[in-house]
Amino acid sequence: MEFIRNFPFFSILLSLGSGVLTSIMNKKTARLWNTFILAAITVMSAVLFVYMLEVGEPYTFMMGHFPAPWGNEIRAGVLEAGMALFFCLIMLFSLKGGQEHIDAEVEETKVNLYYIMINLLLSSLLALIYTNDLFTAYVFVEINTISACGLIMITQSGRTIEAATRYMIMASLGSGLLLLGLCILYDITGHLLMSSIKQSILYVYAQGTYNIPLIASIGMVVVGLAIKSALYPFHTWLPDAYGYSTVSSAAILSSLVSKGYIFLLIKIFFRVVGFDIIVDSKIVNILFVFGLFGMIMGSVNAILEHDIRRMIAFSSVAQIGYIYMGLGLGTTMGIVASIFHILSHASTKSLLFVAGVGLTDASGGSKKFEDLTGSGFRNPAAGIAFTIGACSMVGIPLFSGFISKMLFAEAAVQNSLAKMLPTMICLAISTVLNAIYFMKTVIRLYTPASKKVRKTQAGEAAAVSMREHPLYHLALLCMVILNVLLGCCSQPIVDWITSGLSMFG
Amino acid sequence: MSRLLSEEEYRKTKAFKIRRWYRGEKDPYLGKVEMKPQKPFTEDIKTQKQRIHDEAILRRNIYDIEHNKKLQIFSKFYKVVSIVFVFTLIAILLYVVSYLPPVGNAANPDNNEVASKYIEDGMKDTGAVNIVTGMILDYRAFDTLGESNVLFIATCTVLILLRVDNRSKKKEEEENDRLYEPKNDIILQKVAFFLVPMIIIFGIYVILNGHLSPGGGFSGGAIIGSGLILYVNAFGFKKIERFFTQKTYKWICFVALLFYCLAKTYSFYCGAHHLETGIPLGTPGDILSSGLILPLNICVGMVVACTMYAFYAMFRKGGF
Amino acid sequence: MEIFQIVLFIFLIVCAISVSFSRNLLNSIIIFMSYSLIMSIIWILLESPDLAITEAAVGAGITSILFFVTLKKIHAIVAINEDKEDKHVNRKGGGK
Amino acid sequence: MGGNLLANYGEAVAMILFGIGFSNLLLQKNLIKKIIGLNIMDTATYLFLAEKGYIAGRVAPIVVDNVTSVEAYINPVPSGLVLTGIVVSVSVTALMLSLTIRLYRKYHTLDMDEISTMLKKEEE
Repeated sequence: MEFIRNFPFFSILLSLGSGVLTSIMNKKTARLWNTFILAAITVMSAVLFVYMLEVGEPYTFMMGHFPAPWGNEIRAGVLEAGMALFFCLIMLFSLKGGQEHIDAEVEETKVNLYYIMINLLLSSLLALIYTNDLFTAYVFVEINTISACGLIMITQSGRTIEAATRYMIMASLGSGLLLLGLCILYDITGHLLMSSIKQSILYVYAQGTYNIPLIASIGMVVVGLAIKSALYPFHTWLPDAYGYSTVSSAAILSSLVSKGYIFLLIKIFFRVVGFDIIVDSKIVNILFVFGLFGMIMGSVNAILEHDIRRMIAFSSVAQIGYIYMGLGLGTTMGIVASIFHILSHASTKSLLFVAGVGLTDASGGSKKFEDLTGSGFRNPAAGIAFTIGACSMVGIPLFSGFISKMLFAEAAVQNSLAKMLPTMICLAISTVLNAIYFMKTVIRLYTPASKKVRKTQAGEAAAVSMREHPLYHLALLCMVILNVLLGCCSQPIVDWITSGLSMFG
Repeated sequence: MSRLLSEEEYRKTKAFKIRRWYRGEKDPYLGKVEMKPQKPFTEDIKTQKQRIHDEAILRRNIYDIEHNKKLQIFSKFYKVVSIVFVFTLIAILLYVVSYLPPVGNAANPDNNEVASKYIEDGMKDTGAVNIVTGMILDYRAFDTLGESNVLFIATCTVLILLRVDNRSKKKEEEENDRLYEPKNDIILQKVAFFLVPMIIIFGIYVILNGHLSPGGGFSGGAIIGSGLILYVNAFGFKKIERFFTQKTYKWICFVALLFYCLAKTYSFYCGAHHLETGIPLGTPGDILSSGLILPLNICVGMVVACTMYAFYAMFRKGGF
Repeated sequence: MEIFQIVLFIFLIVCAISVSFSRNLLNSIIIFMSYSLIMSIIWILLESPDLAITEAAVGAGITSILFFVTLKKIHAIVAINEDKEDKHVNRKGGGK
Repeated sequence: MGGNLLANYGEAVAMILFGIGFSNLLLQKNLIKKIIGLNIMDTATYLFLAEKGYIAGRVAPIVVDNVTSVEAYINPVPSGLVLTGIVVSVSVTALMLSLTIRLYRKYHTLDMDEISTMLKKEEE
């Protein structure tokens, strides 16, 4: 066995262990150590990704001395390795982009606790990506939830604590349903390992004795994960949580945490139940409807918002609607589009959050639109980055958002008329709505501020220069490059996703 | 009733005293135990008015029917929808249950080769007599590693929320804590004096016999933790701080969890590469047997005991 | 044995419902404690002593203690606030 | 309707309890009661799992007298899963309770609706 094959295992255990190690460190060491670990795991994932592209075959890795149905297992393929690499990169950029805010907003003695949360969040995301066992997935979903809650309430204002409470209530509803679904699934198949469950489900489905429990359990798992990833009617905690927590938390939460659950859901579709049974069971249609609702309603709410951070948060609701709509199309093409949208949304949303905080800093810390007038001149780098992010969200060619919208449209065209028509209409409406609120913001950023406003702000907000915040600008640059890369070299990425999905089965 | 003793001598005996006490002729504590009459609760009229006024404003703001009509309609709608939803959920679940395989039947799909392998080879493979312990700490150890990290991260979030680092605030919290906890309760202290050692010894027994009898690291740790909580309640934080402070807690947790992670990394690595771990399994049934399970149980037990106590202390006064 | 189990199940449901409808928070916490104890007895009947001992130590023990401490803390917060308000008002009154 | 509802009365009770816990979590205004509802929901799931492991006439999976035949013991897998689950639910409970204390310290109420109304007032 080649040494590279250990890397998924190493990266999960390394981040778990470094979480424990961080508990005795002080602020500075914790930050350094966390950066080092993140970089190391990024490098490992990159090496694994290249290796997997060469080998082109997934492999399983025993966690312990006992082979498949008895012991735990993790599994790595092209898609998993790429996802891990991508998640690590996004996490690294958003942490570095918001570094100064973490130092300023988090209590001095509690900074190392913040890095514990980050480490354990990373390990749980990696475990969700790589795991081949449903119960392990449940345990790490819980770690993910609790650490996300920690990230939300780290600033300890009344708003964030309230948002964290709402989040925990919603998340525990979701995990209750998820656990019950897994229990019923265990009851009718007798396995917890994904590949073994798939075999016995095929057998059970052919026999037809337990079809009703099977469908019900799949439904519960799907609904549980949808609640956890803030699909439209369950999004009430989201705007407060993203709008008032520290900027790195908001970026990580919106671009990674909910995506981890969605990736697990895709994994369950392909590796546990089998895509044909899922499509047969009509559960995808429910997801489709809710996804369409989310696309429209999220954008409408975003237009009504007067706070830039909350506006970006509501835009997340709309984008999660897109992803679920793609899952709901019920074709492999739709899933490919959804996975591409996970990537594109993650890179764009973190860019928007980080750029947005630069703009609000240049406007005296106010997040209101009136105060943001002309801030694009005061902090030019953040202004340009925000404009790029907005263009990507709206779907202008060259940027990643355009490709994902095109993929969604392609997937819809291949579908039956009943799904194609609503998809196309909603895509069009949602794009127009997106354009309205993002372009409104961009225009405001580049409207010269009136003299009155300029006078009041002159004292607090001097123009932000690049020399003072090198790390912030570097992170912005990296995210912009990632975004453009996704937009320009989309074909190899789509090929990679398709081949990864075919390895999933 | 004839008396052997004269009246005067009889008055000196204990029997007389007991009789008198029994009949309620004299209260033995009268004049010996000081009982201060409780200060009657009086409230200044001004503060009373102020409070009522404040409350009225609060109520008006919250239950402002004119302004909150939308909210009220929404809450009614929400109630109806959720009641309907819950009843549908229960109905669906009962419907599902009626199709599930019957309970207690040995031919159910979940009693398959996985369970039978655990039972048949469990003792040979892991060395643990208690198959459940062997399963969670050896066959499915990755889950359990995740589980102890769930506990760890929950403690971290509680620390974020409730730990008080500011010195003046700490003092304030301590004073408040003193106000609302009874101090030096003789009955409680006497009972705790006997009970605490027994609870802790029982907890240690449960941990050490985790691979032989029901229980294990988690339940034993919780028992020890409750023993510590009883101790604090009886004797106060001052006494426990002589041997258990936040620093001890931090180091115990750190060492135990790190050992856990390292041991499991080693055993996973060996397992995946089909190497021998070199840890003897011993004869099943002995205390010193079953390889890594005993040390892991001890680690989990220590972490859980400290964590439970830490939860309690954090909730009460934000530090210990 | 089966009748005993059914009786316990009925207890469970009664406990769960009365938790939802009891007005007093302390009452509902105590009812929840007894719910956990009944659950641990049921687990002994279902031949899972590991679960029973854990539930008795955790559900009926630690979790309930945490609930009690929370309740106490909340009452303490109420009392402290009233204290502070009193002092505040008294000082004002003294100034006059 | 399938025919096993009466045979599975234990599971039916677990499902009803799950529903009660779920409704508490959704409908109760008081945060502490919400948390109790969460606990009821979790234990109901564990009851369901424990019922799954039970096999009539067999004993707990602790080896006695070196008897290791399958016919002697019940299924150990659900017990292990429940043990893991209990730890998770304790952690979540502790976290939620500490959130409750912080919220009460700030807003002096346990009612989520009142808190959100106050937040709206604060904004204006």
